[in-house]
Amino acid sequence: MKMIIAYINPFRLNEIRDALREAGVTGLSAGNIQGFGRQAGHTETYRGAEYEVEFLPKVRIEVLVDDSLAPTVISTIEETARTGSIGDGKIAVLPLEDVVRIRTGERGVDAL
Amino acid sequence: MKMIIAYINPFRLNEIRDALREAGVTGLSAGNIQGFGRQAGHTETYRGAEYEVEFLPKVRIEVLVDDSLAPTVISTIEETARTGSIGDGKIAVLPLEDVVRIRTGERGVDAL
Amino acid sequence: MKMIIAYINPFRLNEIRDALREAGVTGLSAGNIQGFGRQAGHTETYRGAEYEVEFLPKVRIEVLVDDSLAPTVISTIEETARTGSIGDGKIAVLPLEDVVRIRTGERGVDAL
Amino acid sequence: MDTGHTAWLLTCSALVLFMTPGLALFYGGMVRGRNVLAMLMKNYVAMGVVTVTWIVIGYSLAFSGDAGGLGLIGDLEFFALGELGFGTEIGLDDGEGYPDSVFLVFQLMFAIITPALISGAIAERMKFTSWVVFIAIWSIVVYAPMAHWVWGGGFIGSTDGTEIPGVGAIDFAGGLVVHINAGAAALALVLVLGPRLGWRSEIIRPHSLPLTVLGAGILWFGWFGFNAGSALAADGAAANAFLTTQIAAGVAALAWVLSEQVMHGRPTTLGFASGIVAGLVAITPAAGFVSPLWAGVIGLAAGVICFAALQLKFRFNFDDSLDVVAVHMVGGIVGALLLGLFAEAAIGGVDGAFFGAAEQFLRQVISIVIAVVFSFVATYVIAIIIDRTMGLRVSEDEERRGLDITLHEEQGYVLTE
Amino acid sequence: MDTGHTAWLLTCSALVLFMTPGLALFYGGMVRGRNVLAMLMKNYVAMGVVTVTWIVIGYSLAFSGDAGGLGLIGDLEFFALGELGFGTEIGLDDGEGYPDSVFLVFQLMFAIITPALISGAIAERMKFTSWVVFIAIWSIVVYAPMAHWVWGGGFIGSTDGTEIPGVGAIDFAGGLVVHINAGAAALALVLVLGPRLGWRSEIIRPHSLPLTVLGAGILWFGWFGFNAGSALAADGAAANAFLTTQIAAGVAALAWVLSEQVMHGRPTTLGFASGIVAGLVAITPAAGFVSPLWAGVIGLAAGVICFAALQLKFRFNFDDSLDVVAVHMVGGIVGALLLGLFAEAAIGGVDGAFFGAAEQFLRQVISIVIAVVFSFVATYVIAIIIDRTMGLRVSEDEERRGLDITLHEEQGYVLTE
Amino acid sequence: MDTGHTAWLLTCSALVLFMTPGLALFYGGMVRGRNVLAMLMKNYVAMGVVTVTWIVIGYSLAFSGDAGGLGLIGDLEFFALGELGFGTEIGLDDGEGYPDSVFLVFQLMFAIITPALISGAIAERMKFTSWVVFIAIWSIVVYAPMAHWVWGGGFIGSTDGTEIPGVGAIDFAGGLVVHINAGAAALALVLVLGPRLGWRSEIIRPHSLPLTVLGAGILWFGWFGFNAGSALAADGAAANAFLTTQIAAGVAALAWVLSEQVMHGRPTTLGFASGIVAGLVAITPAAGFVSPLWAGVIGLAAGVICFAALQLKFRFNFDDSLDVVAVHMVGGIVGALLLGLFAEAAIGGVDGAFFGAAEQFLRQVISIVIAVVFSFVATYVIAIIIDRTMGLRVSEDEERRGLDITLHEEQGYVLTE
Ligand SMILES: Nc1ncnc2c1ncn2[C@@H]1O[C@H](COP(=O)(O)OP(=O)(O)O)[C@@H](O)[C@H]1O
Ligand SMILES: Nc1ncnc2c1ncn2[C@@H]1O[C@H](COP(=O)(O)OP(=O)(O)O)[C@@H](O)[C@H]1O
Ligand SMILES: Nc1ncnc2c1ncn2[C@@H]1O[C@H](COP(=O)(O)OP(=O)(O)O)[C@@H](O)[C@H]1O
Repeated sequence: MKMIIAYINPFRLNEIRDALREAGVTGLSAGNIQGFGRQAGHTETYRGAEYEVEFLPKVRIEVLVDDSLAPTVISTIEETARTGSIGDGKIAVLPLEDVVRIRTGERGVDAL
Repeated sequence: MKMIIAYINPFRLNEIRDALREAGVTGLSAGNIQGFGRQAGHTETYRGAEYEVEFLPKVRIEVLVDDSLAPTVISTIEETARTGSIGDGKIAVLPLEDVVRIRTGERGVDAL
Repeated sequence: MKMIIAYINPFRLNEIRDALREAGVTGLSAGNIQGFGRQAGHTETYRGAEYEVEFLPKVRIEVLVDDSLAPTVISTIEETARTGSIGDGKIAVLPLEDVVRIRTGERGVDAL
Repeated sequence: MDTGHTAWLLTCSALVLFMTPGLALFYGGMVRGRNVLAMLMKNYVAMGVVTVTWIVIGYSLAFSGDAGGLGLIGDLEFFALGELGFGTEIGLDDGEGYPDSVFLVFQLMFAIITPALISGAIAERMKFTSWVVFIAIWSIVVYAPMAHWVWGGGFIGSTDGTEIPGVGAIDFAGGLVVHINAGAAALALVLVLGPRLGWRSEIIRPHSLPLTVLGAGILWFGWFGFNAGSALAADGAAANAFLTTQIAAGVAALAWVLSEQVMHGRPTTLGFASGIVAGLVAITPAAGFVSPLWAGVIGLAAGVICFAALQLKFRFNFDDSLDVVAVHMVGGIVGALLLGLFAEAAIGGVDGAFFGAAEQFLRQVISIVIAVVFSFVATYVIAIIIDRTMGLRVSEDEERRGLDITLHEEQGYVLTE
Repeated sequence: MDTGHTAWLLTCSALVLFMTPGLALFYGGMVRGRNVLAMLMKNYVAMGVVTVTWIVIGYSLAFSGDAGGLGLIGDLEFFALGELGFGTEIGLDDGEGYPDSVFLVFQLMFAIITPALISGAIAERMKFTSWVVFIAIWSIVVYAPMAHWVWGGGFIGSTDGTEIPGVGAIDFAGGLVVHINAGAAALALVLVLGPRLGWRSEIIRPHSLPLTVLGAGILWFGWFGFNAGSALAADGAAANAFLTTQIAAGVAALAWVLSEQVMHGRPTTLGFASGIVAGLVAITPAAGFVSPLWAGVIGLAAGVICFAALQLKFRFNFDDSLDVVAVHMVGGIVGALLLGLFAEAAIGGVDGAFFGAAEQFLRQVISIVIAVVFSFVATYVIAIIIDRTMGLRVSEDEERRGLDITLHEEQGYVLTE
Repeated sequence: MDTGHTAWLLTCSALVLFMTPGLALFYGGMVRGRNVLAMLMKNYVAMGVVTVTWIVIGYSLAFSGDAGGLGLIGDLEFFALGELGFGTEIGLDDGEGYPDSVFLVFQLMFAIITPALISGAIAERMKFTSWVVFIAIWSIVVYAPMAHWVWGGGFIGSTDGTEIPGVGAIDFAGGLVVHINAGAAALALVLVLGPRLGWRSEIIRPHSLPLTVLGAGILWFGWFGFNAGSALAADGAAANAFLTTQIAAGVAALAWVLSEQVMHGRPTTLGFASGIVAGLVAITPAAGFVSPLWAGVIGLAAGVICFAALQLKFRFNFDDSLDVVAVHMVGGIVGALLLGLFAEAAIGGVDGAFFGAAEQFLRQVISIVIAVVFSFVATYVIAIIIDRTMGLRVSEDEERRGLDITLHEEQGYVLTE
């Protein structure tokens, strides 16, 4: 099993969720993060003092999947999140040893 | 060592923390996420426009533990987080290669 | 490749980002979390009712790096985040199987 | 007609209306984020519901001539404003220096905020529809009679002229009618409703104290209309009421945070805001009857005693969520009692015990007992009836998910989109 | 000079000024968090821009003597306040019971809030500089003439005395001049501007309803100045306008949430706040002309009809983001029409159709048509010109990143530092 | 007694009280989220502390008869309100068209907000207890004498009648007494206190500009009470002050954002809000003395000069956190000086240099120098004494964790529970 993490632009979240659902994913978790990368930040000005704010608002999504579904999930995110401009974000794939569904106690692939 | 991640209902957080402490866990980190899963979202209505909001507020906790403690942590979370209704959440177990305590520079199990 | 996660004090974030950039890291993601650990929380009092709030505001940063850069990243975070007092936080190192840059579709080390 | 009086009372009416949004914020900031809109809504809706009940019947029950001279209730001469409703201008009668409709609307604002005050006690768990029904009934069955008794020629405010022996209590701007009334009703309602899930076991914290603090500021501002407007003139009595209001609020807020410092080692912002309200409540019945420094004493007493009264709910185990009993019932009692001591004929025409008229203190005591008992019992009965019929409380699941989503299908804040 | 009238009108002027911050919050809470400051700013800037345009020329176009007796526009006697500008006190002429400068400043506050009302329609996508230019022009070219026609001796308000045949419509506090005017302008501007990215496809939610609810509370409070101040005296007419305002607002809010309950199964906080505003809008033209219970009927109609009018933008596919058309244009029309039925000479000197003067209804209809057509066409032309020259709209990238950062280099909230 | 004057001054007193909550929000929004309550509290507490000091002694020092005819300080006739304190109504003396107690309470509101203004400078690092002690002392030792000198018959406001040669400066609503006084005090206090941790090295951003913008709106609203109320009558002078206030605020806000546009390429919301306040500050001393268009010139100057003055703290390296010096001291000086040019006898009884009385400009200069020096020196001494005894500043750890938790054991926002 894999844990797939993606850092994406916030305004793509709902579409990615819909695409993943169509691809057979039954759940995901999303959180707000501040992203730093190649994409330039912005200037903020308060009473004449200018600040370079290098962090940009991004969303981090986390999907637990069976190995067999992992490639589909990755390509689905890739396609749906891509706008072609810098800052589209990254996908990371981590090994996942086990999953438990709390409600039922199911384990492993059954818990997904 | 393992990194144990759990997506739980927000109102269980304090009890889980207490239970984990009792089980010997010395630290954990918790963040707010939006969860999407089998549990149904809700409708929001603003000036006559209805929206299906599919994300639900959940809490994501992350615990770094020694292998030996991992099973206890998992079962403790399972028991404390369970309400029996859909949306109780999931636990994921990831391999953890190393841990460092910043203050002291300790590594591995000692850093926990 | 590794995913390096660090739980740090919020007021160290900007310095750590600058230090990591200097060390050759091209990106990172940061999120707000509530940390529980050895560091004591605080009391809050509302209309005479006192509450022990055991969670402290921390920042969680996540850096995807090539194996070769990992030790530098760890030691850079260690040095920049350390104040010497309890609550400086922890660094966790996880194995990372793959990375994709969404914009270009690059994979692995090239995607970093 | 006196344009100065009219200008002042119109201004005061607007100020008192503005108190209800202020109160909504004061309360809204203190609940958890998932219940903020439901809290605001329970206050705002009073501005709709009570406007209707007051115009239709409340004003008539409270302020048209006493029915049968019993001193118990108004007659129905002004039912639906009587001849003043459709088709005759209500504004031109100037018997008392200002148009009748000014008095009507000024009193309406009081009738609105009183049930809104109760909403703090039932925060985070009461059904919205039941709340609407509750305040509609309560404003007619509890508020209007009490207003009649005290201000409308009824037996509490009078010493004679009513069939029932007059109590002769005084209440400048609503210690009995507004605060003790709301506080006792809050207690009754809470006993029927029961505590919130997690009360005393979970951490239940205010979600936005800046809202609460702003609300307290608006309340202070609006309260000048409430108290100084109750002089029903732009004159020295209004000025005295204005000054005593300011002093009591300031002193009570200081007294409250000082008590906190002594008991918990820290003064809090919520404490200061609460002290403001406690002082304003306590001076309400007294504002036009006492001199400035005595107002300070009343403020001092209110700050300390209301702070101490916060413990009542823990001692007797009732979840008066935002402390309506401790602040309004207890604060109102403090003011109504001390008024019996400090009132002075040179100020407002009535002497208290300190100025030789010990019986005034007794009158105040009796009036308080009547107000507490009547309001508590009547409210309890209304609450039981609503509970048995529509149900007062949301389901456990709704309570846990929050009332904003479940009752109103809205979220208070969506800050990250 | 009458000090009571003066006191009241100064107070009302302050109240009406306060409505613009209230409106800013009302709107600001409804946009997404990344556009909150841009929304606030588009309202606040009207307090700067229109102050200047009004003092320099707007007041003169609206309220100095009619140029040529045509009933079309004021002469330029008070250009830059005329002799009153530099060096002569403007405040001492007391022809009408209060200083001239009070009337000037009271009217200025109306001139400010009217273009601010429009800003709700163009939320989240209009350039700031273009907005500034737009309201500067609009306040001179659209607002000032309309104010002249209705209130300044022009052909809509008059029945005779102008070269153009007078319409003889009545408008107590700005149904035509303020609300229909702003609403029709909003429609025109939105048609040129186009919808927001993601309109009808994405979830676009209010980011902070507590702000909106507070804004509605401030509006209600300030509206007493708007309507009761429009009596231009502290008298029975003001009192009647005050009372009708209160009743219409309360009833409309209830009617709106009841409609929601029926149509969607849930009353919402945003609905209650919207209903308040709808009621206030609808009673605005009528406040001084109808009796209290008829005001309730107007409120009822406004609540139900404005709620239904929310669907217009979906039916006809224009992104009137915060429903300026449904609330202000439709609400203003409801009030201006019903006034033609319910007005009564005993109250405000004019009878409507129900009281025997059927022609008044016709006059109201004609005035509404003129106001809608003029405002729509003139605004459309202004919008097209600005669009072709400076551009009305931000870039797609700016819209996506949010106007706060891109137009103002600021963030609304930084809650976690 | 004139009921119109009384109505107006009671209204104004309420408006000025409301400015302090407005100021609290204005400042509170500009600090980081972990210090918001501590900021609000430092403002609100002034409403408690100064109410007490003013009633007990401040009013007497400022406004009872001059002690010994020196023009330096009031006698103690009204110590604890003198005979007016306990047991005699203060409200019925109507020597000047309104009850004495109205003047007392109106002036009290000024005495409250002045030290509150200072709090912006010491944001995010000053101990609460030391702040309480500071404002208690400051309101007696610095504010009351200054008020006496300028308004209470002392040597700055008089040309003769005092032993000390009178300066003969004019100050309509508090350019010297309130703004320059607060600004110079802020500078002194900040020099003793030192800069915040991370000043000039870290990003220190406002946590909630909507709060700040709302605060500016409330300030604008309340300031009509401040300035137009200072006419102490509902008359043409009040109307003129009202109008000049409106114009100066609007123009200054525009001037500020235009300066931003030129210097940084972007107009900001915080800039607009700041410009509002700068304009209001600058017109304060002048409101009743200049005609409308000159008020526009004062507003223009204030917007540009205060914006430029923001750089002072970077140039001279003092952490005046929320720019009290740039806005209040500099803005107050702009107004007090230009008043010496533009004042006109036809408006307020005094001519400035442009109207032939060049010496008035000199008088203004002298009065400014005295105010700045006195306030700075006296405040510096008080600050040093408190620093040596109780300490002015929180510990580094407290500063880092935030003052809300460490001083008040509360959190401003708990949005996710
Ligand atoms: N090495 C990294 N570790 C963790 N997160 C990263 C890393 N690099 C980029 N990110 C995340 O991805 C986002 C986009 O990265 P960026 O370099 O700006 O653009 P792109 O992915 O198009 O090259 C960043 O804002 C950050 O959240
Ligand atoms: N495959 C997944 N990957 C990541 N998070 C998931 C996944 N499935 C569920 N979750 C998280 O767990 C929460 C509960 O899941 P849900 O399917 O609603 O109920 P249950 O766990 O009872 O089956 C979700 O809201 C989401 O946060
Ligand atoms: N076992 C753990 N799992 C996850 N997070 C942890 C763990 N232990 C500590 N943390 C995180 O590190 C932070 C600091 O830990 P703490 O024990 O207080 O101090 P120190 O790291 O100096 O020993 C905590 O607030 C928490 O966010």
